[in-house]
Amino acid sequence: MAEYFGTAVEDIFNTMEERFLSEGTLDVDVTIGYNISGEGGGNWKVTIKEGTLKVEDADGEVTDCTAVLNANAETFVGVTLGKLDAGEAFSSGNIKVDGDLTVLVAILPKAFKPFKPVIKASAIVESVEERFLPEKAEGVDIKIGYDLSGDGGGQWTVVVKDQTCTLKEVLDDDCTVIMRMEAQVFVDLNQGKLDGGTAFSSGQVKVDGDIGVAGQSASLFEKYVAEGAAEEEGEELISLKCVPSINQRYATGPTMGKWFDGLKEKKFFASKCPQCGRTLVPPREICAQCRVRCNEFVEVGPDATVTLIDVVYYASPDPLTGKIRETPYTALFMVLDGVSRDESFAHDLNPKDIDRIKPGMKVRPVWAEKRMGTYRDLLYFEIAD
Amino acid sequence: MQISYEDRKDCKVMTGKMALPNHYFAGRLGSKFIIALRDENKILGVKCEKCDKVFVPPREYCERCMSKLDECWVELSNEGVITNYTVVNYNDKHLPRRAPYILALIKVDGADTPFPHIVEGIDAEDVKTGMKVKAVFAEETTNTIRDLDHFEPV
Amino acid sequence: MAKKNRNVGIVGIGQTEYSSHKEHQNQAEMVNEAVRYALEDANITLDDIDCVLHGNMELFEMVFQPDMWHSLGSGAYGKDQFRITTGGTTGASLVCAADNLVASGMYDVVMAIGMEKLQEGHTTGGITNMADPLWFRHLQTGALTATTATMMMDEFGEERAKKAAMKYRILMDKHACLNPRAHRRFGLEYEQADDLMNTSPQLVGELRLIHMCSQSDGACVMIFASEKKAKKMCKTPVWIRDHITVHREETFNNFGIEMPEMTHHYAARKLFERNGIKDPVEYFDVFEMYDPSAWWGLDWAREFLLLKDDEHIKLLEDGEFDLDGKLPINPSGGVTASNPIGATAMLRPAEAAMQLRGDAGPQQIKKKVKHALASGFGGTLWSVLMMLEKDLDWQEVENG
Amino acid sequence: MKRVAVCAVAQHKCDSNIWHKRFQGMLLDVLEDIQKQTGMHFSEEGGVRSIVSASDDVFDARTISDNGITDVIGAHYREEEKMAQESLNALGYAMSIILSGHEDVVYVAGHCKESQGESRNVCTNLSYDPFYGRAMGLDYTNVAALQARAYMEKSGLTEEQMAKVVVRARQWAEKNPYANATEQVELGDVMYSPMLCDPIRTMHAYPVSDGAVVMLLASEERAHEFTDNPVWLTGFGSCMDSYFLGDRDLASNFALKQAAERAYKMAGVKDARKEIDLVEVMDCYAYQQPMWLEGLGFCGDGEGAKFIDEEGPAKYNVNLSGGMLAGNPIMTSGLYRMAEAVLQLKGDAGERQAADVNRAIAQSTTGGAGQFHTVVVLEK
Repeated sequence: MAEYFGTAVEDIFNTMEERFLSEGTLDVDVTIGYNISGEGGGNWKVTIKEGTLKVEDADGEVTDCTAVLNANAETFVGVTLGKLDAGEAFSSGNIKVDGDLTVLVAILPKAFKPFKPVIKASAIVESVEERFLPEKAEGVDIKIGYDLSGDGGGQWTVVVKDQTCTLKEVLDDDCTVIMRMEAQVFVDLNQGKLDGGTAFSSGQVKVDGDIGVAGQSASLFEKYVAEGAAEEEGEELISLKCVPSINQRYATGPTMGKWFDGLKEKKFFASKCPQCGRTLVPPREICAQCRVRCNEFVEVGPDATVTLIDVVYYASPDPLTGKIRETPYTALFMVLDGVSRDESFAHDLNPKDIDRIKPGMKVRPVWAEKRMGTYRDLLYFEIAD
Repeated sequence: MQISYEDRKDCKVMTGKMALPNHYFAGRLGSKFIIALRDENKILGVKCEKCDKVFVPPREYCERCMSKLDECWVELSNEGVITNYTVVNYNDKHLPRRAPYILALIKVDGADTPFPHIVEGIDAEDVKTGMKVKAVFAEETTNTIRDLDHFEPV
Repeated sequence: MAKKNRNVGIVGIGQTEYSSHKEHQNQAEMVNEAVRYALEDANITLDDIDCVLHGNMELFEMVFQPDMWHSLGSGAYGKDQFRITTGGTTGASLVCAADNLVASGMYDVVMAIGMEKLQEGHTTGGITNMADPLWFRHLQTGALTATTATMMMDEFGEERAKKAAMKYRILMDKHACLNPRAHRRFGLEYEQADDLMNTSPQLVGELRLIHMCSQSDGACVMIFASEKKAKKMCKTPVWIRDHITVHREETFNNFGIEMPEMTHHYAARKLFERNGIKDPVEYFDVFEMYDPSAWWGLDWAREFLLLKDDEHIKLLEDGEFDLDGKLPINPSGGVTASNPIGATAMLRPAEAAMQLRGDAGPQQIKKKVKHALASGFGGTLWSVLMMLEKDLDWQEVENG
Repeated sequence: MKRVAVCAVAQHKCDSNIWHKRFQGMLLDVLEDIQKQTGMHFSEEGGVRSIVSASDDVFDARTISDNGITDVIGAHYREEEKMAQESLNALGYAMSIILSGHEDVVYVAGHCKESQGESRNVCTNLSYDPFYGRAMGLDYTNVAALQARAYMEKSGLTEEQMAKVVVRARQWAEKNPYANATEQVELGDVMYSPMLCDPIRTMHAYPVSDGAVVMLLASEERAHEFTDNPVWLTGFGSCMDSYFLGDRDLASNFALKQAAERAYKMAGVKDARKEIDLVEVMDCYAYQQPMWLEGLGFCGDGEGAKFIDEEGPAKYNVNLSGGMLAGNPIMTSGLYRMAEAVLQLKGDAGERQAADVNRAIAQSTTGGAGQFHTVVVLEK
């Protein structure tokens, strides 16, 4: 099976089950399509619905999902292992996404534990010759037998003699010691996840022959590091995550105070410049052009004419809650009835009008039921047909 | 209609919050200093050969002669002397202890510069400049200088 | 405007690499790295510096008065110091401030530091906090808008506008690939344009991920000296001829029926008027423009160079903005390649000055570079525009 | 060296809770005040084209907070640069804009609302590095307390002398329409007020304050267009001390002495005691008044305590505005000091007017325990 950075594309999908974080996806209902081209690639469809996960092999190209990711095998594995910069792969088009980008950026990190490269027992044993430490094997003349069952298992003999080490693909019967165990137990022992003593005493490891040699054999080899795993950094670099937070009391002053009073009565108040007649929405204390205080208020709108439309496909997660605004949504730039010619106002559009809205159309405000004189009183604008 | 300024009836106050997530990095020198506190319960300083001074906490360059300091580490004693102190008598969200607590400048033996830390195990009235204190290290790490939890009288 | 009191030369430039992986340095150490490079470049020591300028955008790193802590790296100990911040234009404002301070005679040698360590903060959250907390902050989600893209597609047709914006972006990437300090270097080819136009993820309208500026960490430091000292210190000082800053009112409310004159256009008109520059495209040999996105970069070329209709697009299409064109834009790769926000607006005059000195590196323009234009952008369409010269041939000033 | 004129100043009354105005509202009030005084305008030909603002994003809780005030300081289609530092530094920079010949007229505007954030100590704690300073909860109050002890041990400053400083500040504040804390206190009230951060008592600390100050500067040639009673800015100097508290002798006044030396040199002042008629110092805490006066050269090292007993502050017209102890915001105190000095030199200080004031200085500080100082010299 083709491997990139020591990991096959398949390993990533096979470990999705054990890496799944259901508590992170209780309010999620998405389907993600993966079309991975190149050697070792394939098509998968992943469904995450209220804390449950379903990973299916798809025979052909996967299309109708919340988001579909297309990439070649090497880029996909490289980005998943963190060996390639996701931002660059995205920007340069090596990874293409159809549909809702925010699913990948915000939901996936919460749905899965980061992928750790799958370490196979066979990979550990087959690398004994490179990891052999001759200086540690002075006067050592032993044959170590491995009989590992299960996925990635197999039978081998490691011959250590005259400070040399050779690996045989077969289990000799005249070994100094033979160790029999599940392949995964052998991996956990080697990676330090499982303590030798407990593994032996709990019967997970059976040793035939010289038990002393079994314990001592580990010191003859350098620690195995999975090729895909991020290399151990030279030195530990300390960092501190925190959220400095300062509560604020924002004054509205009379001008913005009048604006919020207006919202409570479903009205838009603009401050009017006594010198140039410009109407400012939301109202401001001063006309920036004439540098003159604007005490006078006029009621404007409520309807407006759309001048420009921004359809927003990507909303960055809220820095504190991580919540993402449902996309796509539309921001409207509009001229409220009765305002001066160069003053525009901006607010959201009712999502149901997203396909019909065009510059030049008339729109009207939609108000919240209960209004308290805050920004929440004005929900959005909709087409006034 | 006009705004009224005198009776301020149109004026309101909207509560809000300014808060953003931050992820600070101590840098190579800072990490070595904090790891020494955390893992070996040791206080390290850096020495400027030219000025013949040992600085705590460590910094990459000597401010006076701009020579690089990141190779000459010095292991310092866990005991030192209070060179200055105050008794913090107010409470606030950023303070490490409830009031009243003692914030002091402590020069550990072997260092030329004191650094600020907390003194416990003594009443505020009895603290005096010049007192000998020793370091008490924290159980839980916080990745900051508070891996040294506080100083207490010797 | 009164005559300049004395001339000011750029004698030292120092830049760190721009990346988003500076876990090995804290903020003061990153500043110090750029300070050391600048002192080396100017071939002087900290003792020669009279005054230090510091600038960044506090809420990205959430440090109050960071110049106090950064004095560990900025070398401000025992010196005069100012801290000037104007949002995105901070770097350019620092250069203008340094020019004013040295020209005034109050200081002979001034060092300006622009820095940002976005990795330690939250960029989008920081930018969203720019808006008024009572109203606009609840509408805004970061600084992304496609109004310029929409207006350009209306004016020049969708196809031509989208192709031009993508050609501009790929041109910037080609320049960035020559710049060893640039943060993002994709190695894009013009053949990829059509594909990228449709596949690069859509952010807002036709503003796509590929068009957007990056988020980088890094610091840029420049050293300025009075004419007499500059000539003694450095073989090729770069002279600051003139600069102008134009701000706009608090709100983005200029999308009504009549659009007001763009601040960039106003700045260019005023600056060129008072310096007798008739045709900027002819006069300048390089333009380092603060282009936060490919759309804005292309649109603003028309504003800054006082062009009309589609002249700016023709210049792009005819390759006049390339390194060997009539007026190369952003040999450094521009803001889409590196964007350490506090330093970004200083990168522009810094890279322009290196072009004038002839030591800009692989991205050095081949033909003679005597006159440079550099711009800064920030706030609600704020603009800083400055003119740099290779020779002191525009104004005789006795007490240099 | 050409000269720069301060044509006029306008101060907003300081108060501990200006809840009924945005900071834009405060700035608009003082803009109208100074427009009335000087006929100042913003036209492209001959009007104000360059503005230096002074504020801080953390206290304003807003990124690029000078973007919020662009309209009310007249910066629409004009040049504006923000001094994100103590406001007195904005004076030095504005001075350079005029002396460099870049512009002839500069409008300086500083504001700060300490009551908007939940606590000013939380804000100043953010000035420290996250791993050593912030983790120890350092802020400008408890760090000042460390300096107070160091200075008291060096100069022998007593509780009673500190109380005298506060009582005197309140006496002068009562005559200052712009001061915040004006109710009179006795020595005993101060000496037995609860301990805030030993040895600083609650009455030793300046009250939480909101405020704004604006000034109009002009070149020597054009000052007459705006005033017939200009005050001349003749000296400016500032200086930075070390960041780590341990690297400094907290009672040494290292930075203030250097800043004062440079400002005096530029203004041609040889001996402060003989040549300066009025002093405005930024005394955030009572111990700082005698200490800063030592740094400025009005008494010898360690003699600040004696100086208080010898009525030194009265002799040299120190803080006739009531000073920082009467309550000004942290980022704008420098401009409040400047404003008093300008009014005194113009002879417009009303009840507080001192006799024949020809040369005055204003001092301000920022950073923990006076890490950074700024001094400005003004003359009639």
